[in-house]
Amino acid sequence: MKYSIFSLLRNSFSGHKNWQPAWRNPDPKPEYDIIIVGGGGHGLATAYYLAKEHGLKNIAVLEKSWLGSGNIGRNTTIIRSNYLLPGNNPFYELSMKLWEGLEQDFNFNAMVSQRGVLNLCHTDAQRDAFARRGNGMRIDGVDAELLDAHAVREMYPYFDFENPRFPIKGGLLQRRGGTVRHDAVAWGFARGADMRGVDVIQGCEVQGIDIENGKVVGVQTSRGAIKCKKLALCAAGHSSEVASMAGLKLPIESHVLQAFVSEGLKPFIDGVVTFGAGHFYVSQSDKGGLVFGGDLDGYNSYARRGNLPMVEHVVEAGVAMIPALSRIRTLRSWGGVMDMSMDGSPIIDKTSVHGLYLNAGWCYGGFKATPASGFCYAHLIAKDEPHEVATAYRLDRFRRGLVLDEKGQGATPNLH
Amino acid sequence: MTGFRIANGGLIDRSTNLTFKFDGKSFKGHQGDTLASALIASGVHLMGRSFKYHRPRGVISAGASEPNALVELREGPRKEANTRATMVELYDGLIATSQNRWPSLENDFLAINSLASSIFVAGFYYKTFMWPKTFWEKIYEPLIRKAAGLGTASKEADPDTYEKSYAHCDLLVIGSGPSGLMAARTAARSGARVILADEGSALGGSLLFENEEIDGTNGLSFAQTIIAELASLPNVTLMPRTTIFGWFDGNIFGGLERVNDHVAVPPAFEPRQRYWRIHAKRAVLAAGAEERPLVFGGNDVPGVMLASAMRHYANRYGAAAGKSIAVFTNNNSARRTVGDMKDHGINIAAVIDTRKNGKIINVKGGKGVKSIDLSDGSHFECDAVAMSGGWSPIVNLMCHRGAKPIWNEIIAAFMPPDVGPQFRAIGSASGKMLLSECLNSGIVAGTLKGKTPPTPKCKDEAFAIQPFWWVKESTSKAFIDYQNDATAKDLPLANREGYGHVELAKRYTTTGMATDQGKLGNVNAIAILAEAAGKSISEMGTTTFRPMYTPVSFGAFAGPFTGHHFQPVRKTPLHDWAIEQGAVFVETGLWMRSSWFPKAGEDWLASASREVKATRAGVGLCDVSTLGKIDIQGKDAGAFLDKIYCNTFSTLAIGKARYGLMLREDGVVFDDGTTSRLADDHYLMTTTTANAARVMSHIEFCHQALWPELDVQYVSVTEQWAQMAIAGPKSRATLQKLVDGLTLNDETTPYLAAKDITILGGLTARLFRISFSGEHAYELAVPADHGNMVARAIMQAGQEFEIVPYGVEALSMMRIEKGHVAGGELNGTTTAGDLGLGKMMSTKKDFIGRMMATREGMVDPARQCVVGIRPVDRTMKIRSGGHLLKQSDRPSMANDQGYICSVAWSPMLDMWLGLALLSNGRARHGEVVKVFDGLRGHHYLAEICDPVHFDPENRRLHA
Amino acid sequence: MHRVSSLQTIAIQGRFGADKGAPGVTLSVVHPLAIAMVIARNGKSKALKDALASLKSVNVLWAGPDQYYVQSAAKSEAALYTELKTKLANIASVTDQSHGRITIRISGPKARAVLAKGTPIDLYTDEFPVGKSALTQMAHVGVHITRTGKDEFTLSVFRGFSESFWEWLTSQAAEFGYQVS
Amino acid sequence: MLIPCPHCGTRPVEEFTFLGDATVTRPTSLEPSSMDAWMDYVYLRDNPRGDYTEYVHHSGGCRAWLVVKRNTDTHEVDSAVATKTMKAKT
Repeated sequence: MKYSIFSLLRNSFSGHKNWQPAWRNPDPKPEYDIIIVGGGGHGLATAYYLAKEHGLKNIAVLEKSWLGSGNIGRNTTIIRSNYLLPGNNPFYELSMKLWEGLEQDFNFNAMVSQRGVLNLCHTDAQRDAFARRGNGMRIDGVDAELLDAHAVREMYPYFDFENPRFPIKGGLLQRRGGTVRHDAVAWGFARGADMRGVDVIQGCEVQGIDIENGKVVGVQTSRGAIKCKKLALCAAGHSSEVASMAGLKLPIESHVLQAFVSEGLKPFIDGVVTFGAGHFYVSQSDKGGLVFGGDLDGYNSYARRGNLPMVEHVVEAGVAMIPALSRIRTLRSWGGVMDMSMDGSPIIDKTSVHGLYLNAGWCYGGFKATPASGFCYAHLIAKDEPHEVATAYRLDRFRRGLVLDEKGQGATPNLH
Repeated sequence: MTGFRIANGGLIDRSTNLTFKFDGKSFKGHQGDTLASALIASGVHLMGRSFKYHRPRGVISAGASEPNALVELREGPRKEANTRATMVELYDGLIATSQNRWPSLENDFLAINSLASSIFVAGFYYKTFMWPKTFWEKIYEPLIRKAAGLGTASKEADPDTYEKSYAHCDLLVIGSGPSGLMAARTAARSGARVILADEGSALGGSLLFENEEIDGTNGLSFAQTIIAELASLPNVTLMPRTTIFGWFDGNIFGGLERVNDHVAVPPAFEPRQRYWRIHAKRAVLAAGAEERPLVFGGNDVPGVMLASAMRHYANRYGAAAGKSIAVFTNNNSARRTVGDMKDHGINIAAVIDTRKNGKIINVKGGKGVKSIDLSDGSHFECDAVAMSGGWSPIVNLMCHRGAKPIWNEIIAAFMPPDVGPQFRAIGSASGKMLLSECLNSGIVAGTLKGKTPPTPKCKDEAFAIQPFWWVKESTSKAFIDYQNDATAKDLPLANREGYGHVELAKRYTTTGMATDQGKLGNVNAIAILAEAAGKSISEMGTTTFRPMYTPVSFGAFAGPFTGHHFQPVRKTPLHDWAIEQGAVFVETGLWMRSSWFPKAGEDWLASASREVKATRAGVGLCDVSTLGKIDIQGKDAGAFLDKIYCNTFSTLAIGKARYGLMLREDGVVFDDGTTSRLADDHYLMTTTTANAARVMSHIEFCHQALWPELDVQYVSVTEQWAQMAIAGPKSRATLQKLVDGLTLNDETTPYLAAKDITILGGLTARLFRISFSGEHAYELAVPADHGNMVARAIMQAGQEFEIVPYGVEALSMMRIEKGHVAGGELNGTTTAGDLGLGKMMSTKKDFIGRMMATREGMVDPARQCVVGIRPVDRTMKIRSGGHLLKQSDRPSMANDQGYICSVAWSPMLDMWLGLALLSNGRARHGEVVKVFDGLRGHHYLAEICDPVHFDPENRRLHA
Repeated sequence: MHRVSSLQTIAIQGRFGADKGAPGVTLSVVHPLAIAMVIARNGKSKALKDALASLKSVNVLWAGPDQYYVQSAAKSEAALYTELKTKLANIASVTDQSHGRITIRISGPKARAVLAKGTPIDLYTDEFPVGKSALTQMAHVGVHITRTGKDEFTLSVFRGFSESFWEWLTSQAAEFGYQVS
Repeated sequence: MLIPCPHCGTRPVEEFTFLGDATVTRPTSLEPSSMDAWMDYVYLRDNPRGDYTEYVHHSGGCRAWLVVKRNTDTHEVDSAVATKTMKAKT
């Protein structure tokens, strides 16, 4: 059933008793052409684009828990394409373009809301880095504006310009950046994939990968063995665990990242803003909660929860940026497990095992990448060669010394 | 009873009269009231509007779980949105305003949403608002955002202060009801360090309002006796008004103490709130149990409230919820409400027990209860309804580290999980429904050593419940999540549409996502969802409990670290001197550095240019104290430095300095600086200002984890020394006037000399002949307490050469003129080769980063390396961040050749120039490239050149 | 030569904060003070401990594994440094830190309550007895803390942070009332 | 999270900085053929869920580097030993 105001009206007359499930709840078949491990945003997007762009049908997405229970369900919903390095820029811009038409494409309102992403700078060096980044965007026609302190004040007069430790000198604004209702992205892709024949299977945990003669032949799951011709790993946060079933060791550590939401408020802040003198960024959801976050807790973790020091660290920065936050209350914190790669950039590549593909290492930037990640991963799986905008995300870049290190931190995952 | 104020009893002080305002109207209350109780006593039930339908709502609870009675408390910069009226202690002059309504609480225009509620079902917005595409941002979303949200936050800075503090104890008791008091007393009497925390304004928990008899006395005086004893013990800390909001790793608890929320303005020197990190060897959860609403039509009409809340208001605050009350229950705890109300002379219109005589189908009344319709067709007039759907142990804290609660059929509630001996639940928080069990469990938990003392005698009231989840016959809306307007019908709908997992249903219907985080509604939601899905409640399970148990202000978490105190300020030993010289300071990490020293009428550029010219013509003095300085000693100090630096230091002569470059293990440049050898076993390393702390950690790691066998000791001496660069052709003559018994010349003090000297008649100092400016220059270090004095002396000595102080702007101009790399180039992605320092990498030894630096991508000739850049039009200003293109290429990332890292106005060459990273740049000196600066609408041609723009032969250095 | 403390114009004597009778704490800057960091050479932990035990008229404070601050209010920094260099030759590395650190004494009935606002260390007497030193963080600044009496502690921080740290410390003491002496 | 520093006693996580896997060993060979070992050392990690051995710096305390055994799922800390002591023993 196509979703629209008309279907909604029609159903309201029948007391909403006739809505069909948004997706089927199929049992796994004994064999698929392609199995995707991980029913999160990237996995579902991959299935969707495999079906839609490449006409492939015999596909299963296996999710060990409930649909979207990974990082697609626990992020801070920001989308942007304001990257620094040549290897990243075109990829994230493709993602942004996909976001811009996504809802009509998969017939699900994910509330893609382009209210702008503003990164504040507090030193000349930061402004220089923003200039480099902004020009790297503009050179490819991506929107970017460098604001001075006056222009920032026009947008957000209640930020601390009077008594700050690190004065706001300006900011880099991408007006097309914004937020998306994160759960709805998973649901929209799931529905879109399901409608195109993909089996989205929840509660099906992959427990082993069957390899014969260096080639993937299937998986062992909590719901039995399933054969496949191609196996696509897409389990960010847990990529190392899943890859180890195929004997692979990855340049990845798992770290916990906390995020927070405040009590609901009437409009307080319009766009997304990141503080440049501490770890803090904030936006406001359509429902009214201030959604905010900061840095990793710093230690390797698979626990989806954090500790108080990072809460303080983030909130101190928040109040430094916006003193009026002080009397607003933090409602809830949560934690997600991040695939922190050794250079802070993702991996979309084939592996040394024939038929085994890897999509991993998204650090805490995976949400905004969701459509492009699915699009490029689908391309790789279908054609066995990387999509042109994802050529920098090869696994051999570490060995070859071609790392993609946006922050210049080196092989220390918790600093990216 | 006058109005709704019961004549006597309770814990309010009727001799006080407090005046307060709600929505502009004046009311009176007493000391000891909450805002909610004072309004109820004034006959006011309508206190808020719901989120989606803007339905009129009244208070439903008497505590922190309140979803409806949220107000904007106070005004101006102290305004707090979404404040629970049930938790606000009344003070004279209190001002509260209802929220999420327009134009008024009585007449809310958006109540029109209720009419469209047949469309506004769970998840409706996912199905619409998609066409036309552009309408979402322009029309739909702005309307939705305006209508959504609850209270309005102030945008002014908070005038109050906040504090943070740590606390330590043997036993933390969370909750001060019967079980908590017993646990605290038992542990305290055995000498343990005890903290007793309670969210309420007074200690005592349910004993503050329930009629109990313990040890032959009433429950309240029993509690007061224990509290008095605890207060007298030095090993006990009582913390009323303190919410324990989270349980974290290491048995650390987060607490929020509302130090001064019960007064209009905090007294001078006192914080509004204090955030606690409590390190508890053991803790007990004695938070009690939360009464559940029943789910029936109109269960949100103002005047419908929890049965226990109703007696809480009557017994503790002397506030009657109505004059004629109906009681609706599925368990026998509500019997207490019946008895207590009768005792207060309040009429009981009907008692409806789902186990006996049916159900309430609908509550009639808009802004207040008028009557109820029962399932047997009968009809009763009443002005309030007390409901009790059972009791849920408050398990939240015990689930904050991932454990899930366990469904118990007997009490029809989720029980706390076993999380080990460090943290146990007691009393009704552990599902104990008899008072004697609660007292006993407290005593057992409080017995940290020795024999368990006897349990006080008390009268128990038997508890029994028959779960009852939803009056399906109701024709009006039956609410699950009051604030978010999630109704009972939304959950089967979610299940029907595939969102049947409890976590998906939560997200799809928003049940449990309001400010009360499902404290009241979640169990009802789970039960109804389970039924729709054909599962047991146990199979359905709960959503995840997460901090905060109740919301915590940003201010408390930030504590005193706001505004100018966000991070500590680090000042150099020359700070006072710099102020005397008129310095403008700039934040460099935590340091305040002097940036330029303007004379009247000069801007930064004029000032810095003058400083450069004066320095290059005569002499200048610059504060370089912020450079990291690490004292490295030990017999293996040289061998150790050989591991840390890519070049060699073990061969450095005593009394000499050498420029060193260190890499990360991945082969990328980490830091640079000049390191000197002071003795055979003694080196002094300098680092960049930015990396000083990281280099220290790196050294500690390399020694302790990689090469502990090396005999090397290191300590930061950054703060011990005030360090000054004295640069320019007259630097030697200037310094000569200060030094004791040493003639400065190329024999005694050659380029790269490093020596201990004395100055000004015996003051210890270190002299280095090194230069960042490209001039004949020195760095002089003196113990920090003498820094200002020595800087003044140098200024005095240099007066005849027209000495100037110069700041980091001038320093930056001079280093760019000289092509010296700094932060813009040492950006964590460049190799030694990129910086033109590839030859520094020794091939004769192992060092950090050696192997990884040999990878193909790291030595690719096409890599971007440092070049000089200047505009072809010499009058043009250039800026950092412009990208470089071949002249023939169109702008695109694919054609990108590099970018400009650092620029400066060159006072010596009279033009803007810079350093850039350019693909294969060393082979391209002389090439003209296109600079793309689209960000600033600036595109121009620039010439690539050697990075050393000024004095390429380094004549001045050796002059 | 006269040493100028970084708090010379900051830590002004007087009575500040809330007036609730006797001041909750008294603060004073311990200056001038000669301080040397000594760190044992490889395998010399015990030898250093013994050598330090034999030193006269100095305070020896633990400052990390095999590391100590040796302090003297009576000796000049040069005298202390030279003495230690000689006596600890081949046993320890010695570094003058007299100017690098600022030492503040805090005493009074509320000293522990003020410090609890900064350090996660449990300063309960049983856990942190007189004479014990520790390294910790307060207000984002590294602090070396020593208990010098039942209600008396000394705190030392990097010189550059001293003004900022003083501002924090006094603001935290204000609710109890404090005396600067 | 509390870490039992062998020098300072038990301290909370805010005083520590984490570096990651302490089971990797820095190769000694400088031959090109040792590149695999270097890759392993610098980039590849087992990244286990559960018991984990890691380098932790008591950066906000005594500044010793520790080898900490900790569970990455529960965050329970089993032990903390100074790297210097550990290496001296082996």
